[in-house]
Parts: sequence; structure tokens; C-alpha cells
Amino acid sequence: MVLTLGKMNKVVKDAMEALRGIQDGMTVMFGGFGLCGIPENCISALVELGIKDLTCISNNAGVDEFGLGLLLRKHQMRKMIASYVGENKEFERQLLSGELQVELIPQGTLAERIRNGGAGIPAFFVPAGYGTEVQGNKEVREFNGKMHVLETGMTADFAIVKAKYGDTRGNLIYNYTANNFNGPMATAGKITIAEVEELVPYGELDPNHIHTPGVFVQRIFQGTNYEKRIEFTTTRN
Amino acid sequence: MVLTLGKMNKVVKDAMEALRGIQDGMTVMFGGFGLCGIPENCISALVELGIKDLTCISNNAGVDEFGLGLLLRKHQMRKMIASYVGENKEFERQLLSGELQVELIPQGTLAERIRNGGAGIPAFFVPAGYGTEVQGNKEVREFNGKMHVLETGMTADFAIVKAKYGDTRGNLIYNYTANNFNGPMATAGKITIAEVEELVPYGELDPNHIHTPGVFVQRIFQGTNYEKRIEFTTTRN
Amino acid sequence: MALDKNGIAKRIAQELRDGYYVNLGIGIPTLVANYIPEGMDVTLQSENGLLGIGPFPEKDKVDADLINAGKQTVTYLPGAAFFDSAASFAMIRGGHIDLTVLGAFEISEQGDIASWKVPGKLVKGMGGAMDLVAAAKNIIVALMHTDKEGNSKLLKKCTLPLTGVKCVKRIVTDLAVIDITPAGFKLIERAPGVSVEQIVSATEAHLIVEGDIPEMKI
Amino acid sequence: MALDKNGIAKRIAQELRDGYYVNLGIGIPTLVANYIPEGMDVTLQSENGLLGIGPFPEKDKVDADLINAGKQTVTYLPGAAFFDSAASFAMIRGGHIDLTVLGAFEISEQGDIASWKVPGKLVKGMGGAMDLVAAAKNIIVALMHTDKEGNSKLLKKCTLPLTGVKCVKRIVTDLAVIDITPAGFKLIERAPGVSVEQIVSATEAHLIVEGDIPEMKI
Repeated sequence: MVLTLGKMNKVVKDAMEALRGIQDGMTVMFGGFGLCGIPENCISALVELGIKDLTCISNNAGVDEFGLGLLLRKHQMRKMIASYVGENKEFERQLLSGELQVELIPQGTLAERIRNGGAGIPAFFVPAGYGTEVQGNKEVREFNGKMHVLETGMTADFAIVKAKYGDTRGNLIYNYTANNFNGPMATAGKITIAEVEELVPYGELDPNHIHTPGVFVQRIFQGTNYEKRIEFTTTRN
Repeated sequence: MVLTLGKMNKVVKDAMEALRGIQDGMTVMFGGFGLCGIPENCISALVELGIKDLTCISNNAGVDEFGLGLLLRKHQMRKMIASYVGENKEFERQLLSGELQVELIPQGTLAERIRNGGAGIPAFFVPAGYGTEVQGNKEVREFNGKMHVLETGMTADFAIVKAKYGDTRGNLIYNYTANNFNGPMATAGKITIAEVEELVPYGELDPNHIHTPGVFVQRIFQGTNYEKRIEFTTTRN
Repeated sequence: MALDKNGIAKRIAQELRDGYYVNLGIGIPTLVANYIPEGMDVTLQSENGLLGIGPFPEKDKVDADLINAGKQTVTYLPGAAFFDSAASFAMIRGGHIDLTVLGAFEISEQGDIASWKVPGKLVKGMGGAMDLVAAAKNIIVALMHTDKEGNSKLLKKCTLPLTGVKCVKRIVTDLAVIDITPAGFKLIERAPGVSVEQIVSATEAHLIVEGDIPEMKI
Repeated sequence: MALDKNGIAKRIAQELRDGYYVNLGIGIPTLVANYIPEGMDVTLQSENGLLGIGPFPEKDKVDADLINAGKQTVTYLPGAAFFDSAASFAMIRGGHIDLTVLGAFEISEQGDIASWKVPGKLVKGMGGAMDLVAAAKNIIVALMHTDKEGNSKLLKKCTLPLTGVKCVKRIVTDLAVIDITPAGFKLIERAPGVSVEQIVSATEAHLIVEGDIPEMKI
């Protein structure tokens, strides 16, 4: 494999090396929707590292025995920020016992807050949540005859994403619906880690097809042993 | 060519048919950066139609004999909204004579206003323009120790974009830096017209590589006689 | 006779128009996909980043990278496009989706909808529902007219936490098609064999009944 | 001796670091690309939607779809990526570009920059300059120390309409390298053969001079 010589070579050996510098109490974004497109290798490494008191930002909280459920089981999460947290009994238990805090955000607002965190837009108005609990004490304003709520951009200490293809400079291409929150989150980490199924030398990916330009990615590695578990297998007949 | 049967078939014959319903005084977005990626066929058809008093939103105003310069020469523009309008003597003349109004907007703010117009975000804060003429009477607010200006989303009666490839359902793929303002503008037209160099049956474009999903495009056609003029040809030696 | 879930889905399918882009929620709304009229070209959007949902895959074509918003494995149709979650909700929020069909716990005569939270029960989250109801041009709600104890779900005011305010345009229940007008609920159609009186008595809020109310054609 | 434009570009190139993503403005800043130190891996961003600008193309490889922000035909390097203008400025505004180099008419001791408009002259527009100066982490301005009449461009206060306020970190002129500190302009280096006195007299604002001022190594 031809690697970049200097610091543009963002390749690290594995999830352990990629997570260098992560600390208890940090805020971490995890790409994925349900179990689709989640950074499996880094989640496992975080369990191994035993990092605690994490604030996790992810659309969902995984299931009991997979995805972010693995961090839950080890009590490594202090707070979960998500749009939907079903499918997880341990989550339920920790929430009811008060061990875990949860902040629920409408999915589109969550995606846009992350996108805008990465895009240097500190605040913006959306219609979602107006007149609901989500509005809370937020500023509201009418535009074009419709009420809107002021939401803020969101970043994280680490953003951990998963892509199908990546190159040594951090350019990423996602597969099908495994793009989901990975694309926006890749832009919003102070440090963004990408784990990929196939790592190729830079220059091999078509520059017209890059979903996440390498500028957003600080560390990248080729993951191993992807399980890619399916939450609900539905088939024709 | 296999065409969609129903209304998902967005194919029209040519620029003339694509522009059906356009009227004097309308606001029209034109994709492109300089002369790169501009909708040549629709600009020519607009000249032929003689539509007047247009408010044109485009990063640039073309050159004297090409691009939006063709509309200027025929006095079809009432107002130009752009970030940079150099390279055009007739523009200069009409501006000084008062025939033409111009509104200059920082390029990134322009791109984001268009993106947000298409994304249903009516207003958002950006740092660009704070403390300058661009700030004007706009609301300002401090976030993270830095002053920001409140800008608004922007839409148009028609958005006219140009892509390299398109399919019969309006999915678009741009080429190199010819994406530029085409991508955001495609989302912001009440009616979005796409002219493409190569129109293919739906199903032929890789769904992972679509830049503009067809939902944003109402009319599409394969353009002809692309000149693709270059503003500054620079070569090695 | 009151409709079953498939009957409700069938009736909602009649609201589809050629060329529509549609987001179908989980539950009854998902069933609408089974009743898209022959020859009608409707594109289904899944908010996790797919425009052009196809049927469930053959057993050997299941792909973990290809799911719908209900996390079920799906396929994509020719002409589909994939995109990220921010782009997906830009599409929704920007009004580019013609129709959203979703379920609910309660609907008020103002068009308010409650669909995500029951105090005292575990809250799973609103997912994309608040974004969808706040932004879709046209929102149809599919629900049973009453709960299992016979309490009406069509209320003067919702009792549960709201998902959105003044957004629902039309309701299709097991008993009726009802529009939300500035004056409140208005009866449009009856389920086959269901009387106006039955519908009125199953509706807590006032129901506007004008002239003869036709039966649904299912 | 005062530097010429290429000399200024050479000196600015010394500010580059391995792994930097850099946006170079039109004029002197563009010349910086010619002096990227051997073996240093720097990626150039063009705000019209390219990360990884290559050299000008061979005559037969010119492509109208492949230009830089100055509208000149360019090439792209292996590992490049293309994107739209909104994504490009999201990258800039979000602070993902390490260094922006641009020209200016005037700089104030507060770090204000005026670079886009001269009242009475035709205004062409600010292009992406306001976005770049408002958002880049690190901004270096390349300019001649004085205008043709000998008037200083390094002022207590800018006289021309501003492009951005309190944003410039460092200035490289034909005479000197100067930092903008909370206390004002501070002399860092002299052009070869140029005296501190020459620089002070060419600077309208107060210039902080502490200790021996080294000569640039070009």
C-alpha cells in the first residue's frame, strides 16, 4: 500500500490507537442508525479501555448485546443524547434507576445540529418541536407565518464514524443507508476517527464520489471482524 | 431509452419547454461558478423568450458575451444577487447608469442561504460579515465568544442548474468543480430545472453517487451544443 | 363494519397521487405501500437516507447496510438515491416530501398530534416524527378511532405530550375519514356499514356533519 | 532590499506545516503554492469546491469543469475530493482549514482587514473573502507595506470598508513580518537588508519593536 509520507497520512493501526487521548467524561458522537453503519471496532475498544462517564451522541442506543448497548452494560455512559432509544432493556433499567441521563432530540434537529456544529453555524431556527416539550425555554420566532425554535450547533470531543471505503488521507465513501449520521458526525468531532471496511491508498477513490472529504478526518483504520448485525431481518415471504 | 411512465418522468424536450411558466419579474437562481457549470441552454432560451425584470441569483454575473452576460446585454435583469461580479463591462455600465441593482453577499453566506432555503431553515447565524457593511441592520449575537450575524434562507421561483449526468427521475451527478452552486440551488427552486450533458434512463446512475436526489428536480432535459467556455485558460508552461 | 389495519391502509392509499414522494411511518402507515394503485408512480422516502424504497429483499439478498427507518432490511428501486441524515431531513424540512402518513395516540380538533410519549410509561423517543409533522406539506394520520376501552382518540384537546401543533390535515380511522378544518373535525366518509351516529359517538370532540356522508370505496 | 511578490510568497510558505489544509487567495497568495517546501504534505482548498488542487494542466488536459476560485483551469491531485459550494464553506466556516492566506488593501493594528471595496471605484464583490476571514483559524495577509504613493497600509484604523474585524494574525509585507498582538503591531522579522527604522517609518500605526529583529531567511 502506498501511504502518504507526512502528516496527511492519517492511518493508525487499529481502534486502540485511534482512540488515543480519549478520557473519562468526554462527549463522543457515534455514527449509525440502529445497528446500521455503527463503528463496531471502536465501540469494542472503548469497552476494553473502560472509559467512563461518557456523554454519547448517537441517533439510537444500540441493543442489549450489541452496538452502544455494550457500553451501557459496562456502565460507561453518563448521558445519552439520541432521538430514539427503544430496543434496549438495560438502557431502560439504568434510566429508571437514575444511573443514566437521557436527552431526546427530534431526529432531523439532531442531524442538523451536528451538521451545523461541523459547519460553524452556532444557532438556527427549525419548525420541529414548536409547541412541544422539545421547545422548553428555547427562543421561538415566526418566519413565513410559521413558528420556529432556535436550536444550536453541536460538536464533540471525538466523533467516531464507520464507512465502507476510506483512503489514507481520510476521504470516505459510505454504503447505502449506512451513511445516515456518519456523514454529519464526521464533520463535528474535535477529533474524528473513521473506521472503514476497506482502506485504500489515496488516489484510488473517485474524487467525484467522496461523501466525506479527508479534511474532516484525523485518524483512520481498516476495521476487522465486522459483524454487521441486523436488527429486524425482513424478507419477501 | 426506458422512461418512467407517470409523473415521475420529469423529462422535457428542451430548455424552452423546461421554462414553461416563467414570467417577467420572477426570481431565478442560476447554478455555476464563473462560467463553470452554468446552464447554457436555459440562459439562451431565456434570451430568446425575452423575459424581463428578472432578479437573478448567481455567484457571478458571467462575462460580456457569455453566461448571464447574455441576459444583461438584452436588459433582462432588474437585480443581480451575487458574491462577485467582475469580468463584465456591460454589468458595470448598467450598474453605474442605475438600470441594474446589485446585492453583494459573501460567497459562503450566499451558498448557505440557498442551502437553508431548500432545507426549510428560515434563519441562522454566521460569523461572516460581522462588523462590515454586510451586517447592516441585521441582528447580531455572540456565540462562543464570537459575534455572528443572523442571515435568512433563500428560495427562488425557478432554480436552473446544470449537471454532467441526470436520469429521467431527476437524479443528478456533477462533474469536478462544476458542482459549485448547482447542488444547493437545485434544492431551493419552487421549480427546479436541470439541464444535463447526458440524460440516462433511471436506474443507470449508482444510487450511492447521486449528488442531487430527484425529489428536488421538477424538469430535466439533455442539453445541446455545450460550449463550456473557459474564463482563464492556464496551463503548465 | 369497522376497518382493520389493512383497510385503513387501503383507504389511505387512495390519497396517493402519481408522482408523489411519500414518507410512511411505522405501523399502519407502512402497510400503505402494499396498496399503491397499479400504474401509479410513487416514491417512498425513508428518513434514514433513502429515496426509492423497494420491497423486502429475497432471503439471500439481505444487506445490513440497507434498512428502512423501522430498521427492517429492504431493497432499493431503480432510480433510488442514498444520502445522509442531515440531507434527508433537509429534504423533509424543506417541504420536498408531498405526503407524510403516520400513526398517533391522539389528535385534537386543532390538528395537534400526540404520538410519542405516554407519561408513566417508558419513553423511547420521538425519532423523526416531530420533524415530519412540523414540515410535511400534507399529513395524514392513521389510527383506530378509539382505544381498547372505547375512549375516543379524536379529542377537543390532546391529553398526552404533543408531537406537533396544528399540522394534521386528514385522519383515516377504522370508522371514518375526517378532515381538520378551521372549524374543527369534519366527517368526509364512513367506513362501509358504519353509521354517522356511531362515528359521532366515538368522537369526543364535536364532529361537523354536512349533508349525506358517503361510504368509503375500498 | 524590499521583497518582490515572489519573495513575500516564499516567506509565507515558511508558515506552512506538514499536514496543513490551506486556502490561498488570488494574487500573491496564489504564488505561495510554488514554494511549498519539498517533502511537506500540504493540501490546497479552493472554495469553489475542491480539496487537493494540482498544478496547471498540460495544454491538452484543460477541462472547463475543473477550475480554481480564480476561475483558472487547474488539475487535481491524487486523494482530492470535490463538493458543492455550501459544503465548501461549511468546511471553511467550521474551522477545518488550518490556514488562509489572502491579500488586502489595509490592515489595522486591531487585526481588521479591508480588502474588497474602494468607495468611488467599481465594486466587484467580496467573493469568499468575508467568509474566510471570519472563520479561518489562522489568517496571514500578504501585501505591500505601502501603496505607490508611499502611504502605509498598516494603519491605526482602516479607512476603507472592512472585510472582517479582529481576525488577522500575521502580516507578511515586502518589508517585514508583523504579528497582530493585543497591544498592536509587533515586528517579528525584517526583509533582508531592510532596517527597523525603514519599517517603522513605513508603518502608520505604532510598531512594537522588542530586542533584536532578525532578518528573514529566504
